Parts: sequence; C-alpha cells; structure tokens
Amino acid sequence: MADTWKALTALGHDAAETTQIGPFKLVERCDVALASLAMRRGQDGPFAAAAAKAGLPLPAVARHQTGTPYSAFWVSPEMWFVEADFATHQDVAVLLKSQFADAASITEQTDAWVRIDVAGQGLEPLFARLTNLDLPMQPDGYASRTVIEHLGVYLVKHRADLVTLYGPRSSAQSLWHALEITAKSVI
Amino acid sequence: MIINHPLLGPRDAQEFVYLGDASLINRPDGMVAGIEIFHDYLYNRDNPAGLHRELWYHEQGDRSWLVVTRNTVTHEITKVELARDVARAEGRSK
Amino acid sequence: MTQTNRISGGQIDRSQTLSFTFDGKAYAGHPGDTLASALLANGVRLMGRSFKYHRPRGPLSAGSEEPNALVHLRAGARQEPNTRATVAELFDGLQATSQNAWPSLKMDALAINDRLNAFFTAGFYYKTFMWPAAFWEKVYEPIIRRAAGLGALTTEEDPDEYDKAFAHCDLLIIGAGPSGLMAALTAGRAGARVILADEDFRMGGRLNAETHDIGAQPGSDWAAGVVAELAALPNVRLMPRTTVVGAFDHGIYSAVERVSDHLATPLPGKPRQTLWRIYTRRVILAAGAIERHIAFENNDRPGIMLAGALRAFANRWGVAVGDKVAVFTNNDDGLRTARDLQAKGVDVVAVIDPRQGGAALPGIRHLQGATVVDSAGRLGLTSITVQRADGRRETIACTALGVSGGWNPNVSITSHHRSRPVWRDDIAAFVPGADGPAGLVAVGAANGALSTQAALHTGASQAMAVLEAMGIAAKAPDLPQAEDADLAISPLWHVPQGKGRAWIDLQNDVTVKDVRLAHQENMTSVEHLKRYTTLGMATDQGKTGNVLGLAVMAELTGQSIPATGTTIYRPPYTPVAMGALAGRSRGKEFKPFRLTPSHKWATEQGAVFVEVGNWLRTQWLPQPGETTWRQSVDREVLATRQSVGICDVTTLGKIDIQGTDAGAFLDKVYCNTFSTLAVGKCRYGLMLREDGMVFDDGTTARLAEHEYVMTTTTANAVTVFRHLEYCRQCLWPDMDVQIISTTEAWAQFSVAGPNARNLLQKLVDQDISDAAFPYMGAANITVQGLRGRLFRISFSGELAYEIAVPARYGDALIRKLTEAGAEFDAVVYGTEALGVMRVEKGHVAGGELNGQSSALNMGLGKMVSKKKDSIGMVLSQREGMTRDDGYRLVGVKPVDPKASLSAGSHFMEIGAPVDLASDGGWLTSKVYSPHLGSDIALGYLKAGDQKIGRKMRAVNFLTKTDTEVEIVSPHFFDPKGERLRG
Amino acid sequence: MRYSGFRVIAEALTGHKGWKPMWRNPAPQPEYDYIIIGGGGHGLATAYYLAKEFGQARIAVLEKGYLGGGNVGRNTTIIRSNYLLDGNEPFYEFSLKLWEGLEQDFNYNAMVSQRGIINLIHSDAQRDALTRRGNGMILNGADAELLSRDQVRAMYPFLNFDNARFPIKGALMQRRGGTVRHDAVAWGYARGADLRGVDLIQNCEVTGMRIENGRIKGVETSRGFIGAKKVGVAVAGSSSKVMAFAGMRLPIESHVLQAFVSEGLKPVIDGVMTFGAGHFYVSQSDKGGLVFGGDIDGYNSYAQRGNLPVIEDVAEGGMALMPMIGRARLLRTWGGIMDMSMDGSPIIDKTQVDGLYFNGGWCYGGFKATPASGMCFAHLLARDTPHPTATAYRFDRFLKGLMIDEKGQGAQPNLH
Repeated sequence: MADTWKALTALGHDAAETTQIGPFKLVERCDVALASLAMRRGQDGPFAAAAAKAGLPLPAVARHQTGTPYSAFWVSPEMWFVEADFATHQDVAVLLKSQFADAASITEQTDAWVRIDVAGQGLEPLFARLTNLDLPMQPDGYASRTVIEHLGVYLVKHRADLVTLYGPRSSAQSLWHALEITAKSVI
Repeated sequence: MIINHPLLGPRDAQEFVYLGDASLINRPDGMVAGIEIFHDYLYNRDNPAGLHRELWYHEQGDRSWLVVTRNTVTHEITKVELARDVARAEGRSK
Repeated sequence: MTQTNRISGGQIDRSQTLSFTFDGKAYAGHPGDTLASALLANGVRLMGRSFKYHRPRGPLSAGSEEPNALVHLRAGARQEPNTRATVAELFDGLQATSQNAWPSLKMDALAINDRLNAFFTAGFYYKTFMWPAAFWEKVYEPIIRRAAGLGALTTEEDPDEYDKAFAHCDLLIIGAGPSGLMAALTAGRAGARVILADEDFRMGGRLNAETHDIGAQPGSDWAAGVVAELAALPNVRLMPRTTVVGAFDHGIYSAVERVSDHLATPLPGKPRQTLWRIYTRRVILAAGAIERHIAFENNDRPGIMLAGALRAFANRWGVAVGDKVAVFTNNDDGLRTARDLQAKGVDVVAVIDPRQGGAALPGIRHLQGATVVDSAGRLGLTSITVQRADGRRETIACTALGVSGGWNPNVSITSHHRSRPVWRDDIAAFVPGADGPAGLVAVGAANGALSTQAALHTGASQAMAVLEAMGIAAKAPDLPQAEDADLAISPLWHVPQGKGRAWIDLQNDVTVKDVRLAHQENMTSVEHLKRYTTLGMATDQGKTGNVLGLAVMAELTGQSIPATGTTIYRPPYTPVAMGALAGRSRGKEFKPFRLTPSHKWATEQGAVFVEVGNWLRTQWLPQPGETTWRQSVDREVLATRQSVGICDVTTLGKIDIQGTDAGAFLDKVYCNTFSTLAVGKCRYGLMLREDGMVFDDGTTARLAEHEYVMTTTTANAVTVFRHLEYCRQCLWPDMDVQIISTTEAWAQFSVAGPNARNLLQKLVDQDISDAAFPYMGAANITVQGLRGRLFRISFSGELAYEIAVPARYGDALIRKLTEAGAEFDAVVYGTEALGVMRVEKGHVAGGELNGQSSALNMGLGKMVSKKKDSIGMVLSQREGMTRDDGYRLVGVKPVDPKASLSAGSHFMEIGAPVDLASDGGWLTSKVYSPHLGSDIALGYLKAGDQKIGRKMRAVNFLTKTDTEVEIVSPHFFDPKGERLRG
Repeated sequence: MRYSGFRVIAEALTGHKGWKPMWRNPAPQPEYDYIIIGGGGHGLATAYYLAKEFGQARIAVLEKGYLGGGNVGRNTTIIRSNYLLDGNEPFYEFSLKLWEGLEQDFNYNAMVSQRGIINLIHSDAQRDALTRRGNGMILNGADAELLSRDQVRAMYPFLNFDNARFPIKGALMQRRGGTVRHDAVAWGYARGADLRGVDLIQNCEVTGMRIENGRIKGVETSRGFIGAKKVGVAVAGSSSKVMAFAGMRLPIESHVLQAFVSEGLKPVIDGVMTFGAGHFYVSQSDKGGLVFGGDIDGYNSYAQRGNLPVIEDVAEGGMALMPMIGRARLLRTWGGIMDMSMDGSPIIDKTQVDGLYFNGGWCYGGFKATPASGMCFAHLLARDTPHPTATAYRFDRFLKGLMIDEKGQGAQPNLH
C-alpha cells in the first residue's frame, strides 16, 4: 500500500519540516497516530479494565501520561486522546475498538491534527507570546487546550524544554508561521 | 474576565462562548408543552441586575458547558458548576 | 548646536551627543534626554499650538500628562501624530515636526481664532450654522473639519510589527517611584512573583526629579540601588518603558511595553511595541501624583509650566527653562522649585505665594499674599504681572514661570471600573475610592501620601498587608529616612480676573469663562460641563485640568467640590497605538488560513481560490484558452453532467456521533427521524433552532448500530458541534452519546456524473455496483488497500459519491482520481460549478439558509416530524410561520433566455406598480445554467408554491434591471431524480 | 430664546451675558397627564413630540441621573436607514427623514452630517445579501447604491486592497447616512421640550409603580410619589429593571457595547465605513477623533464598561481594514448598556397594564432611531394606536412567530 499511496505532511510536503530559530527547534511530527477515546455511559468498570489490559494510561484532568505502546492526555470529561507509534499503529482506532468493544467510543484523529514539537532552552518568553497559559508554573506532563493566534491547539508540556502542540491540520501552515515569527521576535 | 472552571481552575473567559440564562436548561417537553410555554421558555428573561446564573461553553478548552453565577453589575463570579451536573440535579435525564 | 540652557547635573550621559531635528532645524542632546528636555536645553520653548485658538504652547509638564507639547514624531509611514515631547525618548537622528499649525509654528494662520475668541465660546456651534440646512455639509462643516484635528495620520501602512504577550504574577506594582520600589522590595524579598512596571525609561519616579536624600544618599541613587537589587531577584520582573493602561475584570491588566520607540527603527524581527495581558492576584498602584496649575489670565504661554516640571527639567535633565525664573505656588512643594533652581545658580526673580504668615524663603524675593494676574510674551513668556498683598500691581520680567496649585493623586486606573474618587480636604485633592478594581490598593502619592517618607512607609506596609492576604510570609524592610514635609496647601484654583481668559484645560482651550457660561446655561452637572465645554476630552483626558474645572464650577454653584461631582477616567491610562492592540492579526495574518487536502494539487493546476470562512476553496480551474470564469465554470458543469466531475468537499463539517443513545439523540436535534435509519445508509437531515427556523442541514450516515457520522455545512461546522454539546450536556445529560469532530481527519471528494461509478470502481476495492451499493448507501471501504469511507449522496443531482481517505492521503487521492478519470475526460470542479449544479437541482444553501427561513419556507415542511419531540418542532407551528401566503422557495427563469438575473432582485407583479405593496420576495441565488442555456435562480416568493408557472418581474434598482421571469419548480434539472439513482 | 448666528454675534459683543439656561430645574408636580421615565434621547424626544405634535399639556420626564446620560451620550453617533426587513426599514427611513429636518425643527445645531455610509462587500454571497437589502431600502423610499471595488478605492484609497485576507469587492452605500453630534441631540430635544412646558426632572429615580385594578396611577420616585394618567417607559439598558415594577418579564437582555475614540487627527475618513469581514466600523468626528466600534462583549451586564478581548478584536479589524491606523492612538474606551432583544429589533407597544407603555429593545440601533422612536412613542401614548411605521414592534410578535430577525440568529440576544 505504502508504494501506491504517498502521504503529504500537514505542512504540505513529502517529509516532516524541521527548523532551528536561535535556541528553539520546531519539528513537525508525522510519526504519531492519534485517536479519541471516550467512555460510554455506565461503562466505568469495563472501560478501566480494557485500558489496563491494553497498557493504556488514563491520566487525570489536564495531564499527559507516557506509556507503551500507548500514551494519552485528557481532553474533556471522560475523553482522552491516545497517542501511539504511527508505524505500528496506523489504524490505532481500529486497534483500540477491538480492545474496548462497547465500553468506549473511539474515533480516528491522526490526520485531524498537525503535531509540532517545540524544543529548546528558555521556551517561557516564546510561549508567553503565544498562549495565556502560565506555563512556567505547570508541572511536566501538563496538557491543555489553548488558543494560539486564533487557533485552538492542544498543548502538552513534557519538560521545561519540550512542548508538543496539536493544531488543526488545515491551519498547519498558519500555526507554523506564527511559531516562526514569534520565535524570531524573542531571540 | 476569569472563570474558575470546576475541573481546570481559572481560565480566561475569552476561551468560552456565552449562551445566556441557565434557565434554558429547563426545556419543556415538546410532546407535552405547547407554543405558549415554549414561547415563555425561549424568549422571556429575568435579566437581573445582580446575581445571574448563565451558560458558558468552554469551546477553546475541555468543551464543558458551565453554569456560572455572576453578578451582572460588578461581574464578580461567585459559583461555577458543570452544566451536566446542574441539569441532572434539576431532574433532566434523557 | 549650542545647548544654551543646559546647566550642570542631571541623569543624562554628557559623554555622548545625539543630534536631532525639530521642524527641520538641527539640535543636539544627550542620552537620557526627552525631546522636550533637549529642546528646552536648546532654548526652544515653543513646541505646539492649542486645539481651538491655536495659541502658542510649550510644555506644561515633564511627563505623560502633557497637554501642550504634542508633535509629529518621525516621518513618512512611521509618522506618529500627537506624540508628547515630554515622554519621547531622544535618539540619534530623531526627526520631529510641529503639528496643527500652518504655514509654520511661529506664524500660524489659524491663530486668527484667538482674535475671534469672543465668538468661539463653549458650545457656540450648537447655536448657529443651521441656515440654510444644506449648508452644513457643503460649507460650514468642511471648514470646521479642516481646522479641527491635531496631528496628521499617514495613509501608508504601518511598517512596524507589534507583539502581544501574556504575563502572570502574584503582585503587579504600577509605578517605580519611592512607594512602588518599597513595595517591590518587600514583596520581592518575600519571594512573591512580582511585576514592577513603570512608564518611564528610568525607574525611580519623582526621586529622579528631586534633590532630597533618602537615608544618606540622593534619592535617585537610592532608587538605582533598589532597582539593582530587584533586578537580581529571579521572582521579580522589572518592566521599564511599560505603561499599565487598563484594569479589566478579575485581575487582568493591559500594559504597553515600548520595545523599540527609543530607537530610530526596531531591530530586525523585533516589535515596535508589545501589548502585555497581565494576569495578577493583587495590584499595588504606586502611580504617584500629578501636579495641577492655577488659572490666571494668559496662563498658557510657552515658559509657563508646572513647578514640579520646571524642577524636574533642572534636576533630572540639567536644563534651566529660562534665565530668569519665577514661581507661583499655593503650597510648600512649589517652594522647592525656587530653592533647587537657586541652588543650581539660576536667577530666581520672585516667588509669588498667595499664602500669608508663613516663613519667607531665605535669599529669594518671596511675595506672600500675592498672585500672578497676567503674563506677556506672544511666542514665549517675557514677563508676568503680579498683584501684591498691598494690592499694587507689578510687572516682573521672567522667561519661565513654575506654577503649583497642588497635587492630584494619580487615580486614573482606580476608576476604570467606574469607582468614583473621594475628596480629601487636607490635600485639597481626590484620592481613590473604596470600590476600585477588586484586589487593587493605592499607595504613596497615588493615595494621597505626598511626602517621600509617607510614600516609602505606605509602600512597605501595604505590600505587607497584600502579601499576608495572599498567604505569603514577608518581613517588613527597614525604612530609610526621608523628607516628610507637609504640603501646607491653601487652595487657590483661579485668580479672580477681569476680561481676559484664564486656561483650565489647555489643549482644548477651556477657560474659566467657558465654565461660567456652562453654569449660566444650566449645564452644571459634571457630565454636562465636560460634554458642553469639552473639558477633559483632550488627549490628556484632563489629567491637569479636570479638578480645576470642577473647582470653578463648585465656586459658581456654591457647592463643595465633592458635591459638585467627580469625573472618572476611562481606559486607557495614556493613549495606545492601535497597532499594539491588533498585534500580528493584520494583512494576510488577520485570520488563519484553512487549506484543503487538494490545495497543493490545485495550486499546481492554477486554480482560482475563494475565501469560505477561513477556508480557501477552489472556485474554478481555468484551462488553457479559457479567458473568462464563465467558460471554465460552464465546462466544469457540462463535463460533470456528461461524464464525471470531482470536487473537494472536505470543508463540510463531519462529526462522529457514537453511543447507545446516538439514534435517539439525533431524533432530538434533527426535525426528521434518524433512529430508524438502517446501518449502511445515509439520510438528509434538517436541523432547526428552537425558534423553528432552519439552523443547518446535511446528510448523516449510520455506519454501525451505535455509530453515526453527521455532515454539516461548511459555515456551521463549529456552531453545530457546540449545539450538539449543549444538547447532550444541558438538555439530555443522561444520554449515552459521545461526539468528536473529524472534519479535518478525512479528505473527502465528491465524484459526480454518469461515469462516477466507473471511475471509482477502478480505485475502490469493494463492489460498488448499484445493487451492492445503492443510492444513499454508506460504508467503510478500502481504496487500493487504504482505509476509507464511501457515501452515495448527491448534491449535484448526478449519480454521485463522496469518497474519503485519511487527510494525509488527500493529495494522493485527487491525483489518483484525475488519473483514473482521464479515460472519462473527468474534470475537477470548484465551488462555482458546485453552486450551479445545486441550484439546477433546487438544493438550498447559503442564500436560502439565511437563518430567517423555516422548513416550510424551503418547501421542506413535511420533514418536521410531529411524532417526536425535536428542537424547534413546537415553535415552528406558530401562526406567523405557517401562513399560506408566507415565503416559499421557487425556481426562477427569465422569459427571454438571453436576459440576465441577479440575486437580490425583488419579485414584482407584472402590471402592478413597482412599490412596497407589490414586493413579493427576492431572488436568493442566481447562476447560469449551461444546460438550460440561461440564467436561473432560486428565490423566496410569497405564496410561491401557488404561483408556479406565473410570469412576474425581477426588479433590481441597484443595477437598474427589470426582467420578466417565470416562476418554476426549484427542481430545474432531472426533477424525478432518475440520474442520481441510476 | 431663539438661537442663530446673529444671536451668537450679538452675545459675543456683549460678553455673553444674555444666554439663558438651556432648561429649567422644576420641582415635580403632584400629577401629570404623561410621565416619561428616562431622560435619554428617546425619552426626551418622546416628550418633545408629545408637546409639539400632539398638543399635550402636563408632561414630565423623570431622569435618575442627568439629561442625556444614557446611551444617547455613549454611542458612535451613526445615523442610517440601511435595514433589511420590512418591519424595520420604513421606521428607520422615517427616522432618517426626521433627522434631516431636526435642527431647524428644534432650533439646535446637532451637526446632522450626511456624509454617507458604506458597508464593504468581501464575497459574492455578501453582495447578493446586500443587493436584496439595497432594493428593499429603495422600495421603502430610502437611497442605496452598489459601489464597485474601484469606486470604493477612489473614495478610500488607503484601505487594504492589495494585501487583504478578505478582499474588498465593493460596497453598499447609503449617501444619506452619516453622523450626528450625539449629546446635542439630547440637549436639543430637552431644550425644545422645556420651551414647550415639559418638566425635565433630573436626579429623580423611579423606584416603583402604583397600579390599581390593572391601571397605572403613577410612579414612586426618589423624590416621592408622582401621579400620572399615562406612563411611558424609555429606559433602554434598564428596561427589565423598570418593567419589573409592573411585574413584567421582557424578551430582552442587557449587554454592554463598547465604543472607542482615537486622539484627534486631521481629516482622513469622510463618511462612515463598516468592515464586512471583521468586527469594525468607523467614522471621524468633526473634532478629528476616529470614532469606532465592533461587537458587544457578549454577556449579560449592567456595568458600563467592557473587557479587553473585544478591544483587541476591534483593533484587529481596524488594522486589517486600514493598516495605517497602527500609529493612531486609542484615546478612550467606554461602555453602554444595550437592551438586546430576542430578535434584534425594538419594541414600542402597550402593556397589559392600562396606561403603561413601553419603548425599548433597541439593541445598538437606538441612537439613529431617536427621532422616530420619540415620534412613534408619542403617537402611541397620545392616540393609543401604533404609528404606521412602527406597527411591527409589538410584544406578541414572538408568540405569533413574526420575529424581525435582521441577522437571522434566532432567540440569542448576544448574536444580534
């Protein structure tokens, strides 16, 4: 299949974008599969069991939790976004459905988003110009939706020097542009 | 304004979309209520100068609908609840 | 380039010389200068003209409250009108020009207004210019408009960039004078997150302008030391050149940082200014006080300024404004000016002091019980007339006069939530009211504590209280010794006068006479006074004049000042560049772009794009040889109907709806029924608002027992999703329904036309024959092995499918589709052709889905099921919405096929007069149908369903067209729908 | 006393000693034929026309603060009659015609300035909708014309034509639209009413209504009870509060709308402009300030102040439309409380209480409506029948499904 279907990255290229601006490194990530996982009403028991069996963490409100094969972050009450390696979990939603059956509503999200990792020392002044979140005060593993240049974006603070953004795929170029010019203005 | 989200803590009201009076939760049953009751439900408001229970949707957040109790004169917010909890407490189900 | 008035001392760097120009003339100054201090150092007092009378003006102040010295800073696209020379930081090559003066600042033609002042009293224009009526726009107003205005705005695009940023802290301290620094020290040492913002480029506030010591060192040195300690604290953020301009709800403050205004141009990539949105738990307002003047005849001449400003220019900038200086003060603070200037060797010719019985100043001619009653000097002060205690008048030659009528605590920010300041007799001034912004306390001079000692003390003690309230343990700092003098003010607002004018609001030329007139005409309430005389409406918002005006009105009404009223200040504290408020949302970045999966391919093909919300969609794809858009669109339509066409429909909203109650949920939100829809099928759904009007429409498919996928219009994707969340959380909270948007996850293309199946079968791995995949079928499929979805739905009226694959493969899919379609001469069509085909089929869209139309209006009334409760069902039955003569959707054809139609034309009966009475409705959407070979349109026509076949007129007054049309069924094309079932 | 250029000159030469108070400060009488609650533009206009057109004797206007202190003194001064729907257009056109003769009528220069208003077009769909509107306007006796992109460019060459996110494709223009000096409208009506014997009573807050057997008897005020045969309420912004005295709930929410003015500038914008792709409209006052605004803040509020997001949103619209505005400075922002009705259109109607009449729900259309609102409300008060141009402004239109929903947003006031 891979030979007949050529994927285009969210930024519209054959390969993921990377750029270095001063201390900041922007990396487009196309190697992560994503699915939404929502608990069906009254399925708390089976849902938790299935998650445990699948090795899927169910982090608390506003948290991201890394695991194998699945990582996850909380997006809204009784709903998580599940991350997995794209190479092995391209059909992540299908895989999860087989594991959760009727305990969960699961939806493919991989291509709904552009994932951009922002890495480097001194991210605070950069993000102070992008989001109203008080990032320096947030613990590692903090996850929240926020607004960056009019765009609704999921933000995960892995470490003080590594932040992941999930922005709407169709606006990938606008988001990337905003990150670039803002980075230039703070270096 | 800052809305103290019951799950997420203080968030800028900019992230929310406002709907209006929380009495909208008490939608009549269309198989029972007629035009007059629906008319009063949809169109007439207390519009108080003071404490107002109102619906806000955290669109740029966790997508929760909230019932916010806010003073319309001072804008002071005294209570914030998940609308789903309020709706259930007010007897709504399916 | 001699700085004739430069004297010793000051906080300027004399080791460097900066050159600059004012009105083309070159001058020199030093780093640390403002434009005003540098011009004064060069002996230039005349810097501007007043608004109404075009009176010659020099600086009144040395700060941001300046009403007079307004100039154009910079030139060309960077020209900034109304820039206060008193805060414009000097840089090498600075260019400034005077404004509101023609032909020159010295010779201003409109100074004629000053001669005619007897006519130009407050509100005179309300009483005349009324006859003849037509003359207002044609004659009077153009003259007034040309004369009015201050500086000139360039019409070129602002070349600079602006940033916006967010900051968070426990404590925001506004102002870095003695009280602010002391508060910052207290909170900083306690480990609180502190932001200390000051509008000046040098922190220290008044301490930089005074000579008295703090502890054993000069105040300015003490300030520098504290700033250094604060700078070393990681939890303290110092923000000089940053003006806090607005107080908003719940601890949100806006502040403007002038990042590059002290440079000729911003450094590459750097913004000119940054708008900070500061989120803070508490605020300490340490914004100091603003001195006010005393009104006397001709008190507005260049060289007459506030005593504190005169002192500041000497102490901070090493400038003697004049060679002979006098001081007019009703309080002891003004005496400092005389002392400091004398100490600097300036000739202080007299101190005029209305107070009596106090100790006379040693070594200075101190005229107690005296007032200044007039002044002379057309372009600059040459002398003052003094009325002495003995009643005799004396003319004293001087080139500078410092005036002090007392100090007004800087309460501006405290009234941004409409809190009214309260009066304090002991300092004859207003202090912040108790009901200011929650969490804000004022300290130091801003709260009426006018001595340095009191400022230090209140700064520290209030900081302690605030920290305790936040649960932050703190240790009270030792208070250094500082002056603690009493102001000893004896209020004097205006010198009793004769014929002349005594200025209150200098910029707007509001005089004591104007206040008198307002009183005489019963415009006595503060708001009437303000609005009638324009007192306090100038660019300084009356920082120096408001209280004076109030006091004069109080005198006239015989009431106390507080009883007369207060005016409250409105945000922003000082005027803010619009660019800073807009940030980067301008030009092409005004809103983000949304690009479809086929965007790259379409760009390669030379597609023409159109904005649909934030989306860019292909409007049409011109082919070689096509010279008009119509040629391209006709080709796309014909080819689609003849063979097959492909269109990117990714922008339609897609919402996954899952859960055991998904079907029941859809029955609530759609007016028609979905719980009965078979798995593997789609259905057209109509969504109403609770008021019964159509909200949105689209096809929704059932992919599994508990799984639906809803499509919405492009325009309503977000609002429909919000509405569904509202329904499931607020109205039916116990329904087992989970929803998520998948709009962007799937690249979706419509493939339409007789050969649609033949084309798709080449790519789709499953059998999609009519038997295997009938009309309105829906399924998960694979496309050459790739996971996808297929829906057999048609917007065009053709045999049509919508095929979807993961978005990253959308580019590959459009290439595969066109490749596989080559043998069928497949075309790719854009939104125009889409529009043509949907109108030919009578499908409603934008023009009909206008939020003002019911299902009945659209001819879809039967879709509203009465067998179940759904949103909008009940109120859609109101009498006004069910009348037989209401609007109905109709098709429209010109009787003469060559005649053209235009959307927005109104229906008129033939033969009837063209007037409101015979207005039958309007054309909602119009296209050219290459099949019918004519324009066709949809429209809303009163009782339209009963008028099919009738001839009417479509009248468009705007294009002056009046076309005879035939009312037809909206289904122009294949009304039985045989093609789409083929 | 009559105002005129000659009078101004004469007074100038005699030291302005002769100017009389613009109105008296009368003490409230025990009873009036008509009490108008609200000394804003609509209340004062109502009293003026009652006294002038309907020859009514004993009339009082009760104002809790100072005359003209409501939205008439807090708006962006625009007048226009470019409405879409038949329920609205005749009324607003009637209002515009009254504006055109107003100053001579009440002998006060309110600077009615018809320099034209344009609504910019950025898409074909907008052109279609504005064409429908323009034709409706003309059918109602108003003026309207469609401008091409080039015509707009000739008029305002500095707009963002070449680097716009949403291109300017033309405009709908109403040349008779324009601006008026807002305070002067209140003062002109007040002075005119006072001259005709109307008692204008300031600092007199209504605290209750006396209703007996379903009939109004008078109002309780901070200055005691005042009897009245008929009471008209014109207190936009506070409508729900006042009508609650009569036990009524209204199809109205109170919302704050911010307005903005820049520092004084030499003339750059001649007429009024509304940006069709963002929330921004602008004109320039005779004093030189750019007067502009955008959307309401969007939440119920009785605080006459707004918040930062709307200020930024409006500035973004301004920069997108006219990129040179970046170096103009925002001088002042303020907020007014709007009666936002459930369909975005006003109400001028009787109530179920005999002798109690209501005028409100103006959303942000109130200022331009002032003359017609006053005339129609006076007509209703005097004749007990709606004025022919205001027949659609009834309470029961919501019950009957006859909404006048210009924006097609349904029963959500903050979207109108």
